[in-house]
Amino acid sequence: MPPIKRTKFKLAPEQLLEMFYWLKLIRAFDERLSILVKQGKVRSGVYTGIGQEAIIVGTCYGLRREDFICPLHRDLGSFLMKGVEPRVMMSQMFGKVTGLSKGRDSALHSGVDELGIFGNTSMLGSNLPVAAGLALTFKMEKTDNVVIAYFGEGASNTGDFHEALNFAGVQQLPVVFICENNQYAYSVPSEKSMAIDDVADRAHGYGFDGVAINGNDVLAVYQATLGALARARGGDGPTLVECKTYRWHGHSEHDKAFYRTDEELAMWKSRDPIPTFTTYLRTRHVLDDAKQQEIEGKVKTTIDEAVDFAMNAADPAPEDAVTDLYA
Amino acid sequence: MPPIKRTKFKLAPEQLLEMFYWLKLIRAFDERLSILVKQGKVRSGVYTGIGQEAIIVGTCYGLRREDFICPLHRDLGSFLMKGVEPRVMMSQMFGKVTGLSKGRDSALHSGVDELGIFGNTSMLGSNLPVAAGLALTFKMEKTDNVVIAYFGEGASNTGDFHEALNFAGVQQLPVVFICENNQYAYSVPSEKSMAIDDVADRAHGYGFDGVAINGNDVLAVYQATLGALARARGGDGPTLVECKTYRWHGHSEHDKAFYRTDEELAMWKSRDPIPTFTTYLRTRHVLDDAKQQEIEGKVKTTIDEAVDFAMNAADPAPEDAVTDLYA
Amino acid sequence: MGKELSYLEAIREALAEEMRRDPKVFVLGEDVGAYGGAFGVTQGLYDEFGEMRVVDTPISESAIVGISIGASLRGYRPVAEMQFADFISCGFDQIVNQAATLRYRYGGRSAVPIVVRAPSGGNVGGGLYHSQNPEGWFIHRAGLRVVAPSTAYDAKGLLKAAIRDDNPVVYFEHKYLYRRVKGPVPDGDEIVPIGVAATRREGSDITLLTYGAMALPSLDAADRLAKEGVEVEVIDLRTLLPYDRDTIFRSLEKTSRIVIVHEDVKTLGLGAELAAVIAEERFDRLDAPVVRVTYPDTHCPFSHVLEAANLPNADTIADALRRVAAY
Amino acid sequence: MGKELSYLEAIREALAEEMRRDPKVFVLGEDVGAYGGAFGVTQGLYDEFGEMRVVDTPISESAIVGISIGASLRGYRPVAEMQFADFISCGFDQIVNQAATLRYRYGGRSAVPIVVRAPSGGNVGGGLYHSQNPEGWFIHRAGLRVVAPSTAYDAKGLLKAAIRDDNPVVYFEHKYLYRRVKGPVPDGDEIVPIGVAATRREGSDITLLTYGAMALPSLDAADRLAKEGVEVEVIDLRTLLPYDRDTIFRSLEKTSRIVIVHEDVKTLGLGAELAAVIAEERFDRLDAPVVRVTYPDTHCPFSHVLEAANLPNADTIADALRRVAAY
Ligand SMILES: Cc1ncc(C[n+]2csc(CCOP(=O)(O)OP(=O)(O)O)c2C)c(N)n1
Ligand SMILES: Cc1ncc(C[n+]2csc(CCOP(=O)(O)OP(=O)(O)O)c2C)c(N)n1
Ligand SMILES: [Mg+2]
Ligand SMILES: [Mg+2]
Repeated sequence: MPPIKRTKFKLAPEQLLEMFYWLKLIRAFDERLSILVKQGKVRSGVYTGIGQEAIIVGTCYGLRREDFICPLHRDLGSFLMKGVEPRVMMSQMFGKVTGLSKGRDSALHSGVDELGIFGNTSMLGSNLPVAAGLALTFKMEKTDNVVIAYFGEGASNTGDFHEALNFAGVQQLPVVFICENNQYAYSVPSEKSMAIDDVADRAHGYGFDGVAINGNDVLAVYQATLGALARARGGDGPTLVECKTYRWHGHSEHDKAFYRTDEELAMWKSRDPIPTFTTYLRTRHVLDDAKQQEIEGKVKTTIDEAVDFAMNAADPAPEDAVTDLYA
Repeated sequence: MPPIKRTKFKLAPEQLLEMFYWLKLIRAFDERLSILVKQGKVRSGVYTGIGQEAIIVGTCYGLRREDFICPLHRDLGSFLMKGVEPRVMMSQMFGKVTGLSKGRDSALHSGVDELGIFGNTSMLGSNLPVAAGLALTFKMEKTDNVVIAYFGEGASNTGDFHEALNFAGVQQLPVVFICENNQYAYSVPSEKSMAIDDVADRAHGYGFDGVAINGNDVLAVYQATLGALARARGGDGPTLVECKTYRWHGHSEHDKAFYRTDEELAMWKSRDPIPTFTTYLRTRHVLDDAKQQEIEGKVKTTIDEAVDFAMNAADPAPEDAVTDLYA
Repeated sequence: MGKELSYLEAIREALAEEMRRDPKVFVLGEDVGAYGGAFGVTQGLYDEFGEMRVVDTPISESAIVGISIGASLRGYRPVAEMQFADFISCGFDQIVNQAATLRYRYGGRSAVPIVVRAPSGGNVGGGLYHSQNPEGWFIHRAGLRVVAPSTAYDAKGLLKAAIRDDNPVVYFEHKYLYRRVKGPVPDGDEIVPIGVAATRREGSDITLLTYGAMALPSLDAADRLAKEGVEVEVIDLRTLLPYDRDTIFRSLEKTSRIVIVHEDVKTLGLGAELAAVIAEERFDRLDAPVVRVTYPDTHCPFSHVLEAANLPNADTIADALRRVAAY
Repeated sequence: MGKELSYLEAIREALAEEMRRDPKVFVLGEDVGAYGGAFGVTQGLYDEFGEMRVVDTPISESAIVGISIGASLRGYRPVAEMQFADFISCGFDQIVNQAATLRYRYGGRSAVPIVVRAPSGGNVGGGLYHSQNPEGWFIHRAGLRVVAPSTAYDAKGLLKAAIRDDNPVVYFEHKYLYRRVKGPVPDGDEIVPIGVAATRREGSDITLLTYGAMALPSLDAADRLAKEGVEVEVIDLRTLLPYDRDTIFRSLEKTSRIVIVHEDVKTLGLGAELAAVIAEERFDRLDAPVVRVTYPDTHCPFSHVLEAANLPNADTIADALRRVAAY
């Protein structure tokens, strides 16, 4: 595997604080969802990305509105960063008319073309050919927009993964493939679903580079993504960036995750991306108590408001069960 | 890519002559088919492996009856080596009752469980998961039987390829994957369908070794396969052996193959596996004029007899269009 | 026969008993191992039978089916689990082309005794990709058998029959019934034969044909109609391919009226075939139109309001029965 | 309108004209580039439009469809070619789950204007995997449109309509008709609207519903019946989803008798739905059973004897018409 491209970057304090805000907001969004499930208020399957936030923040932070993302089920945060209002996203989880699906589905199953967000089906891996198709149009137009496509290490075992990455390699498409390797696909540890350590190695079978990085370090993710984005925007084709991480919760909120040890979880909790980044900001005097309180306050207000909005929003009308099927 | 395993082997003169016979027989079988198509006598799609015979002979020669093969469309010769009589195989091409399919289909679309031959559908790549399933049973039984699964470089871009090789890697299955890389998938040259030079490289994404070898050298193929077979029989899992080769005819007998140059074809004809091996045998005094004539005579008789048999065999009865569907 | 099991436990018991009876029976799928499956169906099997007979697979539906087919050719009887029936679309080719056609193309010389278990159906808030009823696609494919039990008794008995059947069987188990339905189950070697419907309620005025979860509201509706003086004969088809013509036609002799209820969509749901066959072969026996009560031609929405709007229920079924009774 | 084109040329002309009209239209598939497609349908397009609008793909049906979907979300109108309709099973999930549901799950805010061209049908000696008529699976999926032209005129006009339609359209072009059928074609912007059947022959005694290659023997049979004094109205459905209820019901008003002819198998072929709808909604208009003349419930065998035994033809259709006339 080639060494990680060390792209130089400089982020202004406000930018670092913005990243901090996103980390906090995304964490809070998922944590609230988890509570809402336990309260029986959200009935959707909820697959939190708690513990994995650095990946979303690090990969989405450098994106333009025109760039497209193709998220996976743990990536609701990427919808927010790409411009979906928290109240809309929360409505989506409640199945209300104010959600992206107008109640037809929940979670990631809806997108916004104008914001560059593709909303996938549940079929793992099936977002990747779509990502290639989006990227193909950017190549056709000779723009320097890009597509970021996310997938779990488990999904990297699907046929669609292979067909999509191969096509992207052949066509040198402007797409960055982000593997969120959280060690498990539902209950199955990655060593029982692939005989390799790094999903990044698969990139070489498609003629482009793959790198494995610390997915819990938001700046490392940002840096690796920057390099991959630069390559893609410059017409040099795809990159696979594998972010090693861990999900704190079960596969879904209904999964007790007996298949892993408390020690393993504790070890990974000690690598929580948020405190790490907080310390980084504090030692550099970008963040102080006041700023942190202000940001945490804003996060709380935003989430509270989103939940209120969603809970008070209307259910769809029964008649709409059969509309919006055909254009 | 790791170096080709240099497995030592010694073949007795009779064995070398057997290999020579198979090369000749398989070539003659396909050449006759080609003529029969032009005469309008065979109406099946005919995809000859002319020019690629060293792969089949080199890979099948070391097999036991219990071992399984999962051939691709150019591998009718492997049916013969695994024990299907030429007259039965020829009947298969004519769609006669005496063929493996009893007229239901032609070519590779039928198998013989007792001979360890799997007959695939047309869907490229779809034999590879089946190969993994066969190999899984050998592993379950702790026998040292193996499966050999063939695919073209074009088929290595299918989802089934990926899912099958990944599973074989995870389970360390006794299977040898043979890529017949003849540079083209129908009209599409491999550089337009994959951004890598060697399909063998894909093996590393599945946790096992891949080697690329000269597919027109029957002894090189035999040697590489021996190494892979030994590994598989010893419980050390799969190997991908990529055999570089070239098909002389068009994709099918109806394809004029305008997409390639005369020079390219001439270059590859100069690497014809049969004369190369003939010279080898002659310089080692394994083969002389008399032996060669004897073998060529036997080949001709066998093919003539097979064609006679097939042409005189009965068509299936119309009623059988709907039988044999359910057990 | 004092023992009562839930529908889900009945499936599990069938698996365990068949695995004890026949060492060639094994299960494979995602999370079926130590975890016991997404719904817990395979719980305990891993402990009893070990990892070579309870095989956790990567996320590779096509390979899961293909591997099953390969193993079946060596005399094994694999039971593959799709985590949700919705994902069967990812293994579609292996089922409809590889499994369904093998015996035919082999001229009757082999068979594919696999079972594909597919947890199907809505009314569980699963949304578009966790609620599907894909049975229609498989009923439309010759060479397969399709079953869909509605009671614990049939869940067990039909699964045993499916495992022992020499043909590929797609076994639809309805998620709504898993824990909501309980009842006695067959003992020992007793099976529920494939191809035989069950008359759940006798009646002389209308024949109601249904299967799966719709058996419940259908029986409710029949009870209501009884209070209104209309006796509805409720036939639970249990096997969808081949469906039980004799039982249907025999009932029609009595009633001369047919209502069909299913959760699959209307257009080319099984009801279409039943109605067509009846209109074709028993035209003169019909005193009223054959009425279908089905899911509308749309997808299964997440919002409970929308989902409820789409699902047939005792009210809509009773209405249809009244209309037919009054015709 | 002096120009006559073959069915195949008509398809090609539709592609070329639409590509000239709208720069967002492009084609993709295996061998569609310089080679011009397995059947020559895309010949000339590569020279005129170049490799970015006539995209040769790897052998990756699932990706071909997924890429098309991705491109369509950015306003493109991809026309994907399956080399044979049979291989559509390998791209099944992307069609039935990704494409068919996107608009619904997006709450109507987006659309998937793709066309999947699928060369279908038998009577060409193709055997099990080069002769299939898979339209039934797609008619069974809400969110798709399905068309199947039988004349050069419709081949061109329906393809133009399909390309301009904002919904995913599966376009079945019958291989038997490619060079056997010739005729005038629409000019310029004229299209054949989706959802409208064509009455090929007027008649007052029996309504015959058909589509695709079966239109030919159906018209022959109608001619024969005319000589016997029975006037058959032959309706070519052209669009299978949504089929043209109005035209069907209007004809039924006249004839009170229906015969349905298709090459797809009987069980859950489109005829089932048509028969069911008629029996449900026009029960009292029927003077005879709705009779289906279809492929039997089996696969398409290679042997011409077997294939001929399975295909409906003018004799079997005429027999059915006579039976219905005499009822
Ligand atoms: C094709 C398909 N098969 C199975 C599933 C069921 N499923 C949902 S998530 C999941 C595990 C995914 O693992 P991974 O890709 O590593 O992502 P993670 O959940 O770990 O983030 C499974 C098996 C699915 N959604 N799609
Ligand atoms: C899934 C699938 N897609 C397309 C085809 C049509 N097809 C038959 S052979 C072929 C080319 C195969 O190329 P390769 O795998 O390299 O094998 P080769 O013919 O070169 O030996 C194609 C596209 C097919 N049989 N199956
Ligand atoms: Mg994971
Ligand atoms: Mg090739």
